[in-house]
Amino acid sequence: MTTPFVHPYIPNTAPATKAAMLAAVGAESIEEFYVDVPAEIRLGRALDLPAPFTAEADLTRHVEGLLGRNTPTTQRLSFLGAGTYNHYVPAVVDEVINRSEFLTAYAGEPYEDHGRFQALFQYQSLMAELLNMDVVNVPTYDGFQATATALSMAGRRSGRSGIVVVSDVLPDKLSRVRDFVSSNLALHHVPTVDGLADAAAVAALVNSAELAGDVAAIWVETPSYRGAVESGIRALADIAHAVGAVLVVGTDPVGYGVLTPPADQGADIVCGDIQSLGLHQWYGGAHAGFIAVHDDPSFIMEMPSRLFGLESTTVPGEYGFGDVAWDRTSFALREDGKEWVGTAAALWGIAAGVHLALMGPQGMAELGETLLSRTRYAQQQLAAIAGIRLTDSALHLREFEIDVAGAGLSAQGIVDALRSEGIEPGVVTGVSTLLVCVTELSSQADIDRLAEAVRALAETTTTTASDNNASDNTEEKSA
Amino acid sequence: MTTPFVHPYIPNTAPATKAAMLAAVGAESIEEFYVDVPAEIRLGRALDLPAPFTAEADLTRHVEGLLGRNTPTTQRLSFLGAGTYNHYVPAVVDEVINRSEFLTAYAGEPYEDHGRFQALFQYQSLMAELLNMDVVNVPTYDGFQATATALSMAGRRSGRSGIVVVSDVLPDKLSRVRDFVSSNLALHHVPTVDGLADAAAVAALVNSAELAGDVAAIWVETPSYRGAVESGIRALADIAHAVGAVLVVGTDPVGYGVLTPPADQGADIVCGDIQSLGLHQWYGGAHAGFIAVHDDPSFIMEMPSRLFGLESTTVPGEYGFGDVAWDRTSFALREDGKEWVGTAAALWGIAAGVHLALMGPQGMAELGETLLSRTRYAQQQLAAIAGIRLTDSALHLREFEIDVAGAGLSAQGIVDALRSEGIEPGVVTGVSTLLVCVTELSSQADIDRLAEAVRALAETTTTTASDNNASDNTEEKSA
Amino acid sequence: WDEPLIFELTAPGERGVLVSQTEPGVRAAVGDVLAELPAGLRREKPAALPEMGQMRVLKHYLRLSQENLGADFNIDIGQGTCTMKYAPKVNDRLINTPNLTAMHPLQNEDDAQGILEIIWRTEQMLAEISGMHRVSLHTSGGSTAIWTNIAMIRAYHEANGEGEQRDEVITTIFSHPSNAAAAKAAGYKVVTLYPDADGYPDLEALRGAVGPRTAAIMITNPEDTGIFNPHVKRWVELAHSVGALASYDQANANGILGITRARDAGFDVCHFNLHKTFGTPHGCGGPGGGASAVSEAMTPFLPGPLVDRSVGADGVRFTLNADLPQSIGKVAPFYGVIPTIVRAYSWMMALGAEGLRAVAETAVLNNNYLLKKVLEIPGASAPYAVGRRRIEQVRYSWQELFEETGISSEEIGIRAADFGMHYWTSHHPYVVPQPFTLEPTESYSMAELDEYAAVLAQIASEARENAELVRTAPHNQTVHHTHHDDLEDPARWAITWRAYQRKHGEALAEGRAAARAAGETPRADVAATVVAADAVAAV
Amino acid sequence: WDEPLIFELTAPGERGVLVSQTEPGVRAAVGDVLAELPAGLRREKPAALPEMGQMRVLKHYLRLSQENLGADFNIDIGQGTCTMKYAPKVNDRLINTPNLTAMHPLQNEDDAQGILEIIWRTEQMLAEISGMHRVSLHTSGGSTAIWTNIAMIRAYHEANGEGEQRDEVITTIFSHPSNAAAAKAAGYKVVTLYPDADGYPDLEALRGAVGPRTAAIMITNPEDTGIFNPHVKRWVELAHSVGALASYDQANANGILGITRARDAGFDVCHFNLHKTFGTPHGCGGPGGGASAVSEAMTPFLPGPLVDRSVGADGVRFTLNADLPQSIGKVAPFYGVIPTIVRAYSWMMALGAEGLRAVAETAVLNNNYLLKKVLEIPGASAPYAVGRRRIEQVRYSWQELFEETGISSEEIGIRAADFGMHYWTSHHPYVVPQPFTLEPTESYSMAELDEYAAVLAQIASEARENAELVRTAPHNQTVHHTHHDDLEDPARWAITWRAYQRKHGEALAEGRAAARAAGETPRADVAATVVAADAVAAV
Repeated sequence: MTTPFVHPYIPNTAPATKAAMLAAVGAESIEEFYVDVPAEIRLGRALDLPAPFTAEADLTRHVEGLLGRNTPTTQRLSFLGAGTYNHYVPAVVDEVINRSEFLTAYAGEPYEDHGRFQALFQYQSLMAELLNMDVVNVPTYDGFQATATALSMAGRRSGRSGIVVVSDVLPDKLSRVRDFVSSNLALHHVPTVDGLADAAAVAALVNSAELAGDVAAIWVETPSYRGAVESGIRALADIAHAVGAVLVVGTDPVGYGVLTPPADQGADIVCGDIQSLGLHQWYGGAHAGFIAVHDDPSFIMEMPSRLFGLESTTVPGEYGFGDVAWDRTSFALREDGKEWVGTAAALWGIAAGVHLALMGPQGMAELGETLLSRTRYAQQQLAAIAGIRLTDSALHLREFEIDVAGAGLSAQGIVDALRSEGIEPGVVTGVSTLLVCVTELSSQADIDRLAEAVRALAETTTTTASDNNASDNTEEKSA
Repeated sequence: MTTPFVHPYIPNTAPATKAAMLAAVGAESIEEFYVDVPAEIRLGRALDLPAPFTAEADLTRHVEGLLGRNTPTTQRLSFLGAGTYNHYVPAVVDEVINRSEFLTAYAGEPYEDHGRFQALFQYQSLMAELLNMDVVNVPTYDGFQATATALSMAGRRSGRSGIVVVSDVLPDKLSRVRDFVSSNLALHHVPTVDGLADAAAVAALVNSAELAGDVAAIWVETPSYRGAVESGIRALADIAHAVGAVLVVGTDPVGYGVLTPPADQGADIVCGDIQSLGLHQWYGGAHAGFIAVHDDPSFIMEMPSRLFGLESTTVPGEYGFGDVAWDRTSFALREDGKEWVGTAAALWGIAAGVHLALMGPQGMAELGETLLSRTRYAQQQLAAIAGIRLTDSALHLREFEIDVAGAGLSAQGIVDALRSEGIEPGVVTGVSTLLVCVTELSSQADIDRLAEAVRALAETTTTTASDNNASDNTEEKSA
Repeated sequence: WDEPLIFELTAPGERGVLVSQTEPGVRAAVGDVLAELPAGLRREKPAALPEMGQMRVLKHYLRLSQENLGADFNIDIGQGTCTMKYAPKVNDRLINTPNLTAMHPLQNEDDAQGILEIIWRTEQMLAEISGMHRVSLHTSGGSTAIWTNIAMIRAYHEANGEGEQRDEVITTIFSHPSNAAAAKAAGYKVVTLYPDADGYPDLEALRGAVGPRTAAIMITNPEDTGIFNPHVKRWVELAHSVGALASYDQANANGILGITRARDAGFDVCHFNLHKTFGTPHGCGGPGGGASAVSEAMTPFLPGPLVDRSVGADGVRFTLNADLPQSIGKVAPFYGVIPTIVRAYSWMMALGAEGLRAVAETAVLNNNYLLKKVLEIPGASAPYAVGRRRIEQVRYSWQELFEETGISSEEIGIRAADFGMHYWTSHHPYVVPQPFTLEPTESYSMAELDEYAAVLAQIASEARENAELVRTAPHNQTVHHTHHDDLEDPARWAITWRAYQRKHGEALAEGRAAARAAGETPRADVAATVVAADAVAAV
Repeated sequence: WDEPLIFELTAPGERGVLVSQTEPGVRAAVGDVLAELPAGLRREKPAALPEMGQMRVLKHYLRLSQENLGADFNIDIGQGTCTMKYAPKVNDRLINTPNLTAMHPLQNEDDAQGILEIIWRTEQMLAEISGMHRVSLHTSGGSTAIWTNIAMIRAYHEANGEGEQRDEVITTIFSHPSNAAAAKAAGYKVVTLYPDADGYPDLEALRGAVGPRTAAIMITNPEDTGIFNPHVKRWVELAHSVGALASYDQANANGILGITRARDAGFDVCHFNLHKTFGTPHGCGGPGGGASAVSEAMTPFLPGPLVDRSVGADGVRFTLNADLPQSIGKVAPFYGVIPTIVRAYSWMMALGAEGLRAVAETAVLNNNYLLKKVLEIPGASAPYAVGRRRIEQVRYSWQELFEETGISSEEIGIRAADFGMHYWTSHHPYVVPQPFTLEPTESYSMAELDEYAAVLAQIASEARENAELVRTAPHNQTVHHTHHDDLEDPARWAITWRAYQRKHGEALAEGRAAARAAGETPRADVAATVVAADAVAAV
């Protein structure tokens, strides 16, 4: 271009300013600043990028056009979960985290960023009330990381390497944990029975010759990958504690308005994701991890994340905030800190704090009850369809798995068929198994609609199947 | 309901609080506060209103469901104008006016609401630069009101009752003005010639026996109802001033990055709407009116709106703000003030100020040029279709009228036919005339698409018509 | 923040936003449109708008926003008669969708069924709340709704051939000033009645005022004093008895929702402020939203078009009806302030009948609770109707304190802002001496009401013990005490920056030079040495 | 504002938001789900969350927001290495659409073509910018992207049977600490090299450190000093010569966009921080967005799934490919921080190649301009590479001023906040004594850079003339000087409000009682007599 490139995001592209600044530093051209970048690695051409939309109106039209090719769950009846959940986000939550002051702040000091410190201290404190534990971290990246770190903490603290995995874990989460701990820890799996931990088998393994004395932690997930709420946490904690190990519970905090927090059942570290507490689905792009422990330095000093604490100031009665035990962190000690700390997910923590403050004890209790009720209702409606059964008999919160083989259907066949009706019925977990998720946003009418659609499909299939003496391959029938 | 009604919007519905407050004031029940409301006018039953959605999630689903029945212009190719225009609104504008501090403030003093006073003073000042005038009001409701008030000001100031209307005025605007001024002023219309004012006829009327000595103002609209830019403002001003009348120019400020402001051509009062300066279309629900005058007390003291002024403070060099000439207003003097002042459209004024600050002189110039170019291009493309002609030869900004009779089409027929293709081609102004609007958001491709669609329709019609020797009734063909 | 005027931030060549450019194909077709402009139409000098990068414009306005005190921040009960209540954030989010912002008012009705239904439903609910027959939402503020009501009354009398005869409108001094002002603007002579000794609207005074020249009575009830006129039905009957109409200003309706209705007292027209009673934000002074509600007899005069609902073979459909031969015509562009209307609809739908009644009851509970708290402050009083309850607000007086200390209500208000509180005296004229009007609405908690009352008590105590502290306020605000005289003198007032530069440019330059000489850094220079003490946000 | 902790605002019975309730039909079908909970699973005591009306929750957090200093408000160049640039508001608005917020990650790919295309396009652009073969956007911060890179390196060596042998990672002291920390967390021994006397990375030191045990070098360039390693290609070659890989921390890439690329210097893996270089907001410390870019040889180890583009009969289609046998597996849920990715995409599309180069060039211009301004302040210096230009930032030192006045860099930072400026010392360890690191990026105007430098000059002058003023800062902030010792003692630290009440409840009660006795109103009481002076927003 012959006209100078001036851009609204780069004020000093204004030609007069640029010239004045060059003159001020005594440089002929920008090129002088790059003398240390040798020619052999200079690009020497313009980057090969698409033509930009420098006018904001044009950019908006372009991006909105792309996003318009999405069809979100507001236009589908969605029963998808498996890690990301469609809970209601109160408007006040979005209002607060979209405030420029919070959205664009970063790493200010406890003085000019008093508000950030207080908001995150409050997040820690509100989560702590929900979980009945005294220590919660500033959020780490996501529940996967939180769990991987929680297990690593158990390993570092004990000097042991054995982790006994007693629940059905979300496969992606397990993948993440496995890679993260691979240098230091070994995972030992104990299969579940009817959806829940097999305490006897766990006890046997923990005390087996193979593992005796080297168990760092027993790892429970509740709700499990399939939504089962673990009822044996106390027993598992006792097994762990008996051998000097700890109990790590990975969980979703959404149910603790009505369910007993793991800490009350003997858990030592509780960890998980807060996406359910005030974050939109964002195509799976809005997660944050929490780690909660008791007020015990042997745990706290193993935590890599920042921990904000309340402190006094020179004014009596005034609250100040700051970092607790800074010397744990990689910011203080580089590789001698615990794992590392970096930009993670603070804003989502503020969101979760606002959400909990809005919900209050009664809101969280009502939410828990609604989730339990709607889950049970959906289980009833689907299991009432001939040939469809639940894959376990445990108590479920929000998610459960159905097996549709008895109805002559495949899981993928159901998904493909219902899609044409605008329904996403769930996540395929096997040839004939489907993971169904309901939240407080799944009304009775929504659930009935799902059940009716599945029933109609099952009946058509059964009819066709009996007509044809056909096999259980239903995919061809589910256009 | 047997459970107490507690609502998030009404904190003191919390039963314990309510009881404590009643006790504090010594009241048995709320009913005691209503002793002055006699039984004869008490409602005595619950209001008959739809069942509410007290849960925010349910409310959201309900309202989003209703709004989902709209199909906005982002999903149509729209050439609709006639008072509300589809200009681009920069994101920063929306960000600023959605700040809680601005959105929820009202009538604070110049101290705690310093920001509001400064933002509106700046709006006045930015508009003043665009218009080259020294005084602009805090926005009134809309351009209709601004014009009605501007004419009333001319009447009050002169003690005369005649208004000479020399342009084509948007019919709705004329309706509003006519009713508003009916107690005090009489409107006299001089038909336009080729879209513009007929200066000779105006001069004749102004000096006629009927009106001589009683003309308060000549009223010009530019761009006119049909988008014509008035080129004779200077001559009209001279005619007005020669008889002691003033020239009132109703306008849209969007073009003054490149067009000469009316004040430079002799206008005394310039007024209009700022919807084009940073406000969305909002189904016609986001308008605000401006009135600009020179720094002449004889005009200023006739303005009913608030006028914010810059003043000194006890700190040298510091800027304070306050109301100029408060005693003009109905707040100060009730019916002895000028018209009235009330809640009008301040937030839209802040929006327009941010918009002008972002655009700067170069942005407004580029916008003006783009509008003139695209308008001319659209005129060319449409007028090139056989049988379609422009209804005048004036310079047009943004809007122009076409007559489609020659192509055997009706205006409504075009609208109905193009609608099935997702195009809103314009506003029907007569049996065969259509008012077409283009903005900077109407790309060349968009205009070409419109022209192609009209051309195809015209050709089909002509073919059919010649086949059938048919009449000019095209509606049946435009399914 | 010590934020300069935006004009002082200009940096030549910077751009805030770039504009969509004309395509080469268009340029080729149309040529140089600027060069071809008719003589005199091409602007000679660019508009002297500031030139700034986008972030700096944003930063400027964000800093200004922090120097402002919205209802979301303070205990906003000090602007009595204005019903500063909670405007729910969910409603702001609901309206900020392309399904509203990108709707053009002249789109085919089929594309607008959602918004038309919301308008219709909102009108229906307001009709039920007022008892009226039909509602128009076209106006964008309360005062213009009042205007619309008097314009309809004028049209009614004209239609009956009494337009000339009826040239007077009667109002009361504690009705909102816009009733008097709008009647005057509509060409009427205004008769203002004063209350009886007890502060109640004076029925006898009305009896003396009405007559064949009366076009209408236009009154607020409860009045700005918070007192409900127990004889309101008699008032209306008296107006009707002489052929006049009765117009009800329901700006103060918040305390009587579901308790009593305008039509139940016989009114012919009334209005609501959607931005007051119905929980929409006030936007620094608009846009609000007005609702004009009318009896069946007045319906033909409503401004148009009206939204009609019909049930046909294809189901329910909403249409715009502009065929209104007796209509007063347009009162505003199109169909009203859509963002306000949708917010008000959502607010009502979040509450329902039970909720609206809880709004009213809690508002009066809060008001009477606050009344008790304020009366406990020595020097404060609530003139009129002593010992009686009030509805939605109370007009108080600091007259005793003023007599004792010389501190005026206005000075107390400025000092209140030092505590992060907004406080307003009252509408003029000050019939109640040293007035202030508090309206706690239903939105504030008991703890917040206690806090506000405690601030007033603190200031009253300061007035006695350290009057100078109050008199020299503000002490903790963005800006210091302003010199208001500047703004009453045409030679000195400056309504725009260009006028200021013209009138005060020399003094401005001198002041800056003096400051610079004194080692200070004037505002228009780099703001570096201005310490944050001068730059705090509003509170 | 003197805003209490949220727990102190509780009012029993108030509600902030109501929850969608179970329908009667559901209740009838499922019975009392709570009563039927298995033994021990029903929570006995409600969670001790606060009970508050909605407006009060909102007000609380809005007030807190005003006590925070975002990049949108200050001249945010004091957090060197963190690239605090303008995050355009248009991008925030573009992402806040149901078309993104309401997308579930396991929806059918046909319903997600828009977001998949944006992910793919963003990856492609970053590949071009880095010269790399393929990019993963799965991580949500820079440090975890660094982790992902070392995890891939580990997987690469394991795949080649050298996993056991290669147990060392080499980094430099002026590379970001997360390189050392992530390597350690991945099981490596960390070797840290120091610069040569001139501050340049020491090639000879590297030559002495590499060997058969070396798994990788992990370095930042330009380093946190702002110095670009002119021998970077030699470094990479040296690593490769012993079979090690080279990992490039491009957190500081902002000044070299379009100038030089990671792959051009031979690196095998690199990462970008989308929230630094690519203009997305920092969110009080995340979520950000990491991009891990790899050479073709490293591509099999990328985390999955990958977004692939195919052209079929039906046109272009984007799909998720999880069939990656050598992949390190998941590094995070699903596909990355979507709001960050879409913002970064929009940012790049607003600028294009020419714009990105202007970003880099203007950033270095600003940096060298500021360097000159700072060096004019007596007491400030820029150690190393004296007289040479820097790229994106400079690590400065107040050592001279400290020796003269005893005022430390940390104290200067606290005082800077009094001027509404954020200022950060530097990463530990303080190799440069009394360090501070300024990174002006391309976002700030010349006038703003002047203003920031003037504040530093002012504080340096205060340090000489009135050191006590600086030492006792803050003077104009939301909060006063804090007692940090509380937070290092396990007996006293309080990481949550419940812990604070348990450990300090008695002292808290005593302090309040004392304050009350002294006529003050403690924070947890009605805040009425707390004057606004204690309650100002952050600046």
